Amino acid sequence: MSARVTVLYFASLRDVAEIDHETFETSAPDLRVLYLELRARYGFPLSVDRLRVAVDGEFARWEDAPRDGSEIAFIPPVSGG
Amino acid sequence: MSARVTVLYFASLRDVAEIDHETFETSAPDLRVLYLELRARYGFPLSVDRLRVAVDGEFARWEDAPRDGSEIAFIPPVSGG
Amino acid sequence: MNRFALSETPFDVAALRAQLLDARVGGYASFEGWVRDHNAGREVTGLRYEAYVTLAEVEGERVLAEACERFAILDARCVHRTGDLAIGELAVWVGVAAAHRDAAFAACRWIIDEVKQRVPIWKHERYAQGDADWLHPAPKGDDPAD
Amino acid sequence: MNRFALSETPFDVAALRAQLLDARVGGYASFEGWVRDHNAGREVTGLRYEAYVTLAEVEGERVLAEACERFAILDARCVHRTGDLAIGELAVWVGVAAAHRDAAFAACRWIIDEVKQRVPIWKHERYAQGDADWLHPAPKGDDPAD
Repeated sequence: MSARVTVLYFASLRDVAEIDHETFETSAPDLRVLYLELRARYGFPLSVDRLRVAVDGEFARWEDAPRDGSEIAFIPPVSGG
Repeated sequence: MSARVTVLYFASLRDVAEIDHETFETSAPDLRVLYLELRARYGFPLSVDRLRVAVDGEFARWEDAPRDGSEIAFIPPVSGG
Repeated sequence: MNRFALSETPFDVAALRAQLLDARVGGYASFEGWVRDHNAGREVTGLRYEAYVTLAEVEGERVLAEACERFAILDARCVHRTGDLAIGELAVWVGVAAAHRDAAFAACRWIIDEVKQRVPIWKHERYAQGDADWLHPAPKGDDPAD
Repeated sequence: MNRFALSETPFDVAALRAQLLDARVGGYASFEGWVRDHNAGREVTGLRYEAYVTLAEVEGERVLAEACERFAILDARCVHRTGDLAIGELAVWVGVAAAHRDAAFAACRWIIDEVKQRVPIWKHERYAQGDADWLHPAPKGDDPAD
Protein backbone atom coordinates (compact mmCIF):
# COMPACT_ATOMS: atom_id res chain seq x y z
CA MET A 1 0.00 0.00 0.00
CA SER A 2 1.38 3.42 -0.87
CA ALA A 3 0.73 6.92 0.46
CA ARG A 4 1.04 10.27 -1.26
CA VAL A 5 3.06 12.54 1.06
CA THR A 6 4.69 15.94 1.03
CA VAL A 7 8.12 16.08 2.64
CA LEU A 8 9.58 19.37 3.93
CA TYR A 9 13.34 19.94 4.04
CA PHE A 10 14.92 22.42 6.42
CA ALA A 11 18.41 23.80 7.02
CA SER A 12 21.20 21.44 5.92
CA LEU A 13 18.71 18.89 4.59
CA ARG A 14 17.31 21.51 2.24
CA ASP A 15 20.78 22.57 1.14
CA VAL A 16 21.69 18.99 0.32
CA ALA A 17 18.37 18.11 -1.35
CA GLU A 18 18.36 21.47 -3.15
CA ILE A 19 14.57 21.65 -2.71
CA ASP A 20 12.48 22.77 0.27
CA HIS A 21 9.67 20.30 -0.30
CA GLU A 22 8.47 17.61 -2.64
CA THR A 23 5.35 15.50 -3.04
CA PHE A 24 5.53 11.86 -4.05
CA GLU A 25 4.13 8.37 -3.53
CA THR A 26 5.89 6.21 -1.00
CA SER A 27 5.49 2.59 -0.02
CA ALA A 28 7.84 2.90 2.96
CA PRO A 29 6.28 1.04 5.92
CA ASP A 30 7.23 3.74 8.42
CA LEU A 31 8.85 7.17 8.69
CA ARG A 32 12.24 5.70 9.57
CA VAL A 33 12.40 3.74 6.33
CA LEU A 34 11.12 6.77 4.42
CA TYR A 35 14.01 8.85 5.76
CA LEU A 36 16.54 6.10 5.00
CA GLU A 37 15.28 5.98 1.42
CA LEU A 38 15.57 9.75 1.05
CA ARG A 39 18.99 9.71 2.73
CA ALA A 40 20.16 7.14 0.17
CA ARG A 41 18.75 9.23 -2.66
CA TYR A 42 20.16 12.64 -1.59
CA GLY A 43 23.15 11.61 0.53
CA PHE A 44 22.00 13.41 3.70
CA PRO A 45 24.86 13.27 6.21
CA LEU A 46 22.55 13.22 9.27
CA SER A 47 21.64 9.80 10.65
CA VAL A 48 18.16 8.99 11.97
CA ASP A 49 19.25 9.25 15.60
CA ARG A 50 20.24 12.90 15.09
CA LEU A 51 16.77 13.81 13.77
CA ARG A 52 13.22 14.13 14.98
CA VAL A 53 10.23 13.66 12.72
CA ALA A 54 6.99 15.63 12.53
CA VAL A 55 3.73 14.96 10.73
CA ASP A 56 1.25 17.73 9.97
CA GLY A 57 2.95 20.16 12.35
CA GLU A 58 3.28 17.85 15.35
CA PHE A 59 6.13 15.62 16.50
CA ALA A 60 5.57 12.02 15.45
CA ARG A 61 7.21 8.61 16.01
CA TRP A 62 9.62 6.95 13.60
CA GLU A 63 7.45 3.84 13.77
CA ASP A 64 4.40 5.69 12.42
CA ALA A 65 3.35 4.74 8.88
CA PRO A 66 3.26 7.56 6.30
CA ARG A 67 -0.37 8.73 6.08
CA ASP A 68 -1.84 9.53 2.71
CA GLY A 69 -2.04 13.31 2.20
CA SER A 70 0.19 14.11 5.16
CA GLU A 71 3.02 16.63 5.41
CA ILE A 72 6.19 15.14 6.84
CA ALA A 73 9.18 17.07 8.18
CA PHE A 74 12.52 15.67 9.24
CA ILE A 75 13.90 17.96 11.95
CA PRO A 76 17.70 18.32 12.07
CA PRO A 77 19.27 19.23 15.44
CA VAL A 78 17.94 22.69 16.27
CA SER A 79 20.12 25.71 16.95
CA GLY A 80 17.89 28.62 17.87
CA GLY A 81 18.80 31.09 20.56
CA MET B 1 41.28 61.17 75.79
CA SER B 2 38.18 62.25 73.95
CA ALA B 3 37.30 62.63 70.25
CA ARG B 4 34.83 64.95 68.58
CA VAL B 5 32.74 62.84 66.21
CA THR B 6 29.68 63.15 64.01
CA VAL B 7 27.32 60.19 64.13
CA LEU B 8 24.85 59.51 61.31
CA TYR B 9 21.55 57.71 61.94
CA PHE B 10 19.72 55.85 59.22
CA ALA B 11 16.39 54.05 58.87
CA SER B 12 15.01 52.74 62.18
CA LEU B 13 17.92 54.20 64.14
CA ARG B 14 17.03 57.66 62.87
CA ASP B 15 13.36 57.14 63.66
CA VAL B 16 14.20 56.13 67.22
CA ALA B 17 16.84 58.86 67.77
CA GLU B 18 14.59 61.41 66.05
CA ILE B 19 17.69 63.04 64.51
CA ASP B 20 19.68 62.09 61.41
CA HIS B 21 23.05 63.15 62.79
CA GLU B 22 24.67 64.74 65.79
CA THR B 23 28.17 65.93 66.71
CA PHE B 24 29.58 65.44 70.17
CA GLU B 25 32.65 64.61 72.25
CA THR B 26 33.07 60.96 73.16
CA SER B 27 35.53 59.19 75.41
CA ALA B 28 34.38 55.73 74.32
CA PRO B 29 37.46 53.53 73.77
CA ASP B 30 36.07 51.94 70.61
CA LEU B 31 33.10 52.05 68.26
CA ARG B 32 31.37 49.15 69.99
CA VAL B 33 31.27 50.99 73.29
CA LEU B 34 30.20 54.16 71.49
CA TYR B 35 27.20 52.32 70.03
CA LEU B 36 26.34 50.75 73.38
CA GLU B 37 26.35 54.19 74.99
CA LEU B 38 24.08 55.59 72.26
CA ARG B 39 21.86 52.51 72.49
CA ALA B 40 21.47 53.12 76.21
CA ARG B 41 20.68 56.80 75.61
CA TYR B 42 18.12 56.33 72.78
CA GLY B 43 16.87 52.81 73.38
CA PHE B 44 17.81 51.43 69.96
CA PRO B 45 16.32 47.95 69.62
CA LEU B 46 19.13 46.65 67.37
CA SER B 47 22.02 44.89 69.08
CA VAL B 48 25.64 45.32 67.95
CA ASP B 49 25.72 41.96 66.18
CA ARG B 50 22.90 43.07 63.84
CA LEU B 51 24.83 46.19 62.77
CA ARG B 52 27.88 47.13 60.80
CA VAL B 53 29.85 50.29 61.43
CA ALA B 54 31.40 52.72 58.96
CA VAL B 55 33.85 55.59 59.44
CA ASP B 56 34.19 58.36 56.87
CA GLY B 57 32.30 56.43 54.22
CA GLU B 58 34.11 53.09 54.58
CA PHE B 59 33.29 50.01 56.63
CA ALA B 60 35.27 49.91 59.87
CA ARG B 61 35.86 47.54 62.78
CA TRP B 62 34.05 47.68 66.09
CA GLU B 63 37.46 47.61 67.82
CA ASP B 64 38.56 50.84 66.12
CA ALA B 65 38.82 53.88 68.39
CA PRO B 66 36.68 56.92 67.48
CA ARG B 67 38.96 59.32 65.57
CA ASP B 68 38.72 63.02 66.21
CA GLY B 69 36.80 64.75 63.42
CA SER B 70 35.47 61.52 61.92
CA GLU B 71 31.98 60.73 60.67
CA ILE B 72 30.60 57.49 62.08
CA ALA B 73 27.60 55.56 60.76
CA PHE B 74 25.92 52.57 62.37
CA ILE B 75 24.47 50.47 59.56
CA PRO B 76 21.26 48.57 60.35
CA PRO B 77 20.56 45.39 58.35
CA VAL B 78 20.11 46.55 54.77
CA SER B 79 17.00 45.90 52.68
CA GLY B 80 17.61 47.23 49.19
CA GLY B 81 16.39 45.44 46.07
CA MET C 1 -3.04 33.86 24.52
CA ASN C 2 0.28 33.77 22.72
CA ARG C 3 3.33 33.73 24.96
CA PHE C 4 5.73 32.69 22.20
CA ALA C 5 6.22 34.36 18.85
CA LEU C 6 8.52 34.31 15.87
CA SER C 7 9.42 37.64 14.35
CA GLU C 8 10.74 38.19 10.83
CA THR C 9 11.77 41.74 11.73
CA PRO C 10 13.52 43.44 14.67
CA PHE C 11 11.18 43.74 17.65
CA ASP C 12 10.84 46.06 20.61
CA VAL C 13 11.84 44.63 23.97
CA ALA C 14 10.34 47.53 25.93
CA ALA C 15 6.83 46.82 24.64
CA LEU C 16 7.14 43.13 25.48
CA ARG C 17 8.46 43.89 28.96
CA ALA C 18 5.53 46.25 29.54
CA GLN C 19 3.09 43.37 28.95
CA LEU C 20 4.52 41.66 32.04
CA LEU C 21 4.09 44.63 34.38
CA ASP C 22 1.69 43.86 37.18
CA ALA C 23 1.19 45.00 40.78
CA ARG C 24 1.92 41.46 42.04
CA VAL C 25 5.33 41.32 40.35
CA GLY C 26 8.37 41.72 42.58
CA GLY C 27 11.02 40.24 40.31
CA TYR C 28 11.42 40.39 36.56
CA ALA C 29 14.22 38.41 34.90
CA SER C 30 15.00 38.63 31.23
CA PHE C 31 17.48 37.12 28.83
CA GLU C 32 18.49 38.30 25.40
CA GLY C 33 20.60 36.45 22.87
CA TRP C 34 22.51 38.79 20.61
CA VAL C 35 24.46 37.93 17.46
CA ARG C 36 28.11 37.62 18.49
CA ASP C 37 31.04 38.34 16.21
CA HIS C 38 32.56 34.95 17.00
CA ASN C 39 31.46 31.37 17.65
CA ALA C 40 33.47 28.25 18.40
CA GLY C 41 36.68 30.13 17.62
CA ARG C 42 35.57 31.45 14.24
CA GLU C 43 34.88 35.05 13.23
CA VAL C 44 31.19 35.44 12.37
CA THR C 45 29.97 38.17 10.02
CA GLY C 46 26.23 37.52 10.26
CA LEU C 47 23.63 34.83 10.43
CA ARG C 48 20.24 33.67 9.38
CA TYR C 49 17.60 31.88 11.42
CA GLU C 50 15.17 29.58 9.70
CA ALA C 51 12.18 28.06 11.46
CA TYR C 52 9.63 25.38 10.76
CA VAL C 53 7.05 27.99 11.60
CA THR C 54 3.99 25.84 12.32
CA LEU C 55 5.78 23.50 14.69
CA ALA C 56 8.03 26.19 16.20
CA GLU C 57 4.99 28.18 17.30
CA VAL C 58 3.30 25.14 18.82
CA GLU C 59 6.45 23.93 20.59
CA GLY C 60 7.38 27.44 21.77
CA GLU C 61 3.94 27.87 23.36
CA ARG C 62 4.37 24.50 24.99
CA VAL C 63 7.70 25.50 26.53
CA LEU C 64 6.17 28.66 28.02
CA ALA C 65 3.07 26.88 29.29
CA GLU C 66 5.29 24.27 30.95
CA ALA C 67 7.40 27.03 32.55
CA CYS C 68 4.23 28.53 34.06
CA GLU C 69 3.39 25.11 35.52
CA ARG C 70 6.86 24.28 36.82
CA PHE C 71 7.81 27.59 38.44
CA ALA C 72 6.08 30.02 40.81
CA ILE C 73 5.87 32.72 38.18
CA LEU C 74 3.10 35.08 37.12
CA ASP C 75 3.77 35.11 33.39
CA ALA C 76 6.46 34.67 30.74
CA ARG C 77 7.08 35.57 27.11
CA CYS C 78 9.57 34.65 24.42
CA VAL C 79 10.17 36.07 20.94
CA HIS C 80 12.65 34.61 18.47
CA ARG C 81 13.88 36.31 15.31
CA THR C 82 13.95 34.62 11.92
CA GLY C 83 15.66 35.76 8.72
CA ASP C 84 18.97 37.58 8.28
CA LEU C 85 20.63 39.17 11.31
CA ALA C 86 23.73 41.33 11.57
CA ILE C 87 26.29 41.32 14.39
CA GLY C 88 24.81 42.93 17.51
CA GLU C 89 21.20 42.25 16.53
CA LEU C 90 18.76 40.74 18.96
CA ALA C 91 18.10 37.06 18.16
CA VAL C 92 15.92 35.95 21.06
CA TRP C 93 14.29 37.54 24.10
CA VAL C 94 12.81 35.86 27.19
CA GLY C 95 11.00 37.77 29.93
CA VAL C 96 9.61 36.33 33.17
CA ALA C 97 7.60 38.05 35.89
CA ALA C 98 7.27 36.55 39.37
CA ALA C 99 6.60 37.61 42.94
CA HIS C 100 10.15 36.57 43.94
CA ARG C 101 13.45 36.54 42.11
CA ASP C 102 14.31 32.86 42.67
CA ALA C 103 11.47 31.71 40.44
CA ALA C 104 12.00 34.51 37.91
CA PHE C 105 15.66 33.58 37.37
CA ALA C 106 15.06 29.81 37.35
CA ALA C 107 12.19 30.01 34.86
CA CYS C 108 14.03 32.44 32.58
CA ARG C 109 17.02 30.12 32.41
CA TRP C 110 14.85 27.06 31.90
CA ILE C 111 12.89 28.69 29.06
CA ILE C 112 15.92 29.73 27.03
CA ASP C 113 17.49 26.30 27.51
CA GLU C 114 14.31 24.51 26.38
CA VAL C 115 13.77 26.82 23.43
CA LYS C 116 17.30 26.17 22.26
CA GLN C 117 16.85 22.42 22.60
CA ARG C 118 13.30 21.86 21.42
CA VAL C 119 11.98 24.57 19.11
CA PRO C 120 12.66 23.90 15.41
CA ILE C 121 14.78 26.92 14.56
CA TRP C 122 18.13 26.62 12.82
CA LYS C 123 21.06 28.99 12.73
CA HIS C 124 23.07 29.51 9.56
CA GLU C 125 26.35 31.30 10.27
CA ARG C 126 28.42 33.23 7.74
CA TYR C 127 32.14 33.39 8.51
CA ALA C 128 34.82 35.98 7.79
CA GLN C 129 36.62 33.47 5.55
CA GLY C 130 33.63 33.49 3.19
CA ASP C 131 32.10 30.12 3.99
CA ALA C 132 28.84 29.49 5.84
CA ASP C 133 27.29 26.62 7.71
CA TRP C 134 24.19 25.33 9.42
CA LEU C 135 24.60 24.66 13.12
CA HIS C 136 23.28 21.23 14.05
CA PRO C 137 24.65 20.80 17.53
CA ALA C 138 25.34 17.41 19.09
CA PRO C 139 22.97 16.31 21.87
CA LYS C 140 22.78 18.35 25.09
CA GLY C 141 26.06 18.81 26.90
CA ASP C 142 28.31 18.08 23.92
CA ASP C 143 28.01 21.53 22.38
CA PRO C 144 31.12 23.62 23.02
CA ALA C 145 29.24 26.84 22.25
CA ASP C 146 26.32 27.88 24.43
CA MET D 1 33.85 54.27 35.26
CA ASN D 2 30.64 54.03 37.23
CA ARG D 3 28.89 50.70 37.01
CA PHE D 4 26.65 51.32 40.01
CA ALA D 5 24.40 54.30 40.58
CA LEU D 6 21.67 55.49 42.90
CA SER D 7 18.79 57.34 41.30
CA GLU D 8 16.39 59.66 43.11
CA THR D 9 14.02 59.62 40.14
CA PRO D 10 12.63 56.94 37.77
CA PHE D 11 15.27 55.85 35.28
CA ASP D 12 15.24 54.43 31.75
CA VAL D 13 16.20 50.76 31.45
CA ALA D 14 16.53 50.93 27.65
CA ALA D 15 19.33 53.51 27.82
CA LEU D 16 21.20 51.47 30.41
CA ARG D 17 20.82 48.28 28.39
CA ALA D 18 22.17 50.08 25.31
CA GLN D 19 25.40 50.83 27.19
CA LEU D 20 26.05 47.08 27.37
CA LEU D 21 25.60 46.42 23.63
CA ASP D 22 28.80 45.15 22.07
CA ALA D 23 29.73 42.91 19.12
CA ARG D 24 31.31 40.37 21.49
CA VAL D 25 28.11 39.94 23.51
CA GLY D 26 26.15 36.73 22.95
CA GLY D 27 24.07 36.73 26.13
CA TYR D 28 22.51 39.56 28.11
CA ALA D 29 20.75 38.80 31.39
CA SER D 30 18.89 41.40 33.38
CA PHE D 31 16.94 41.56 36.58
CA GLU D 32 14.48 44.17 37.75
CA GLY D 33 12.95 44.49 41.17
CA TRP D 34 9.53 46.10 41.09
CA VAL D 35 7.46 47.35 44.02
CA ARG D 36 4.99 44.56 44.84
CA ASP D 37 1.58 45.13 46.35
CA HIS D 38 2.32 42.61 49.09
CA ASN D 39 5.20 41.47 51.26
CA ALA D 40 5.39 38.80 53.95
CA GLY D 41 1.60 38.44 53.84
CA ARG D 42 0.81 42.15 54.23
CA GLU D 43 -0.76 44.49 51.69
CA VAL D 44 1.74 47.16 50.72
CA THR D 45 0.65 50.57 49.40
CA GLY D 46 4.06 52.02 48.63
CA LEU D 47 7.57 52.34 49.91
CA ARG D 48 10.58 54.52 50.36
CA TYR D 49 14.24 53.62 49.91
CA GLU D 50 16.83 55.47 51.89
CA ALA D 51 20.57 55.08 51.27
CA TYR D 52 23.76 56.05 53.01
CA VAL D 53 24.77 57.55 49.69
CA THR D 54 28.56 57.82 50.08
CA LEU D 55 29.01 54.25 51.24
CA ALA D 56 26.30 52.79 49.01
CA GLU D 57 28.05 54.12 45.92
CA VAL D 58 31.43 52.75 47.02
CA GLU D 59 30.03 49.36 48.00
CA GLY D 60 27.86 49.11 44.89
CA GLU D 61 30.90 49.73 42.67
CA ARG D 62 32.76 47.10 44.63
CA VAL D 63 30.02 44.50 44.04
CA LEU D 64 30.11 45.13 40.29
CA ALA D 65 33.90 45.11 40.08
CA GLU D 66 33.92 41.81 41.98
CA ALA D 67 31.32 40.37 39.58
CA CYS D 68 33.56 41.29 36.64
CA GLU D 69 36.42 39.41 38.33
CA ARG D 70 34.43 36.35 39.38
CA PHE D 71 32.47 35.67 36.20
CA ALA D 72 33.37 35.46 32.49
CA ILE D 73 31.36 38.55 31.65
CA LEU D 74 32.08 41.57 29.50
CA ASP D 75 30.38 44.22 31.62
CA ALA D 76 27.64 44.81 34.17
CA ARG D 77 25.59 47.68 35.55
CA CYS D 78 23.22 48.27 38.45
CA VAL D 79 20.97 51.19 39.33
CA HIS D 80 18.96 51.41 42.54
CA ARG D 81 16.16 53.88 43.23
CA THR D 82 15.94 55.98 46.36
CA GLY D 83 13.01 58.04 47.63
CA ASP D 84 9.29 57.33 47.44
CA LEU D 85 8.06 54.59 45.09
CA ALA D 86 4.53 53.54 44.17
CA ILE D 87 3.34 49.98 43.49
CA GLY D 88 4.65 48.79 40.12
CA GLU D 89 7.61 51.18 40.08
CA LEU D 90 11.07 49.95 39.26
CA ALA D 91 13.23 49.71 42.39
CA VAL D 92 16.43 48.14 41.10
CA TRP D 93 17.86 47.08 37.76
CA VAL D 94 20.84 44.81 37.03
CA GLY D 95 22.17 44.19 33.51
CA VAL D 96 24.99 41.83 32.55
CA ALA D 97 26.57 41.26 29.14
CA ALA D 98 28.66 38.16 28.40
CA ALA D 99 29.74 35.99 25.51
CA HIS D 100 27.73 33.07 26.89
CA ARG D 101 24.53 32.83 28.86
CA ASP D 102 25.86 30.74 31.77
CA ALA D 103 28.06 33.58 32.98
CA ALA D 104 25.44 36.23 32.24
CA PHE D 105 22.80 34.50 34.38
CA ALA D 106 25.18 33.59 37.20
CA ALA D 107 26.64 37.08 37.47
CA CYS D 108 23.24 38.77 37.30
CA ARG D 109 21.94 36.63 40.14
CA TRP D 110 25.10 37.13 42.19
CA ILE D 111 24.99 40.93 41.77
CA ILE D 112 21.39 41.34 42.92
CA ASP D 113 22.03 39.03 45.88
CA GLU D 114 25.15 40.95 46.93
CA VAL D 115 23.52 44.34 46.46
CA LYS D 116 20.64 43.25 48.67
CA GLN D 117 23.03 41.98 51.34
CA ARG D 118 25.82 44.55 51.33
CA VAL D 119 24.80 47.94 49.97
CA PRO D 120 23.48 50.31 52.67
CA ILE D 121 19.98 50.91 51.34
CA TRP D 122 16.91 50.49 53.51
CA LYS D 123 13.31 49.87 52.58
CA HIS D 124 10.46 51.55 54.43
CA GLU D 125 7.13 49.93 53.64
CA ARG D 126 3.71 51.51 54.04
CA TYR D 127 0.86 49.10 54.66
CA ALA D 128 -2.82 49.18 53.77
CA GLN D 129 -3.67 49.21 57.50
CA GLY D 130 -1.98 52.61 57.80
CA ASP D 131 1.21 51.61 59.59
CA ALA D 132 4.70 51.60 58.14
CA ASP D 133 7.99 49.94 58.98
CA TRP D 134 11.66 49.72 58.17
CA LEU D 135 12.78 46.34 56.89
CA HIS D 136 15.86 45.14 58.72
CA PRO D 137 16.04 41.51 57.66
CA ALA D 138 17.68 38.80 59.72
CA PRO D 139 20.98 37.42 58.39
CA LYS D 140 21.07 35.64 55.02
CA GLY D 141 18.76 32.69 54.70
CA ASP D 142 16.42 33.67 57.51
CA ASP D 143 14.45 36.20 55.52
CA PRO D 144 11.00 34.85 54.59
CA ALA D 145 10.68 37.41 51.78
CA ASP D 146 13.09 37.27 48.83
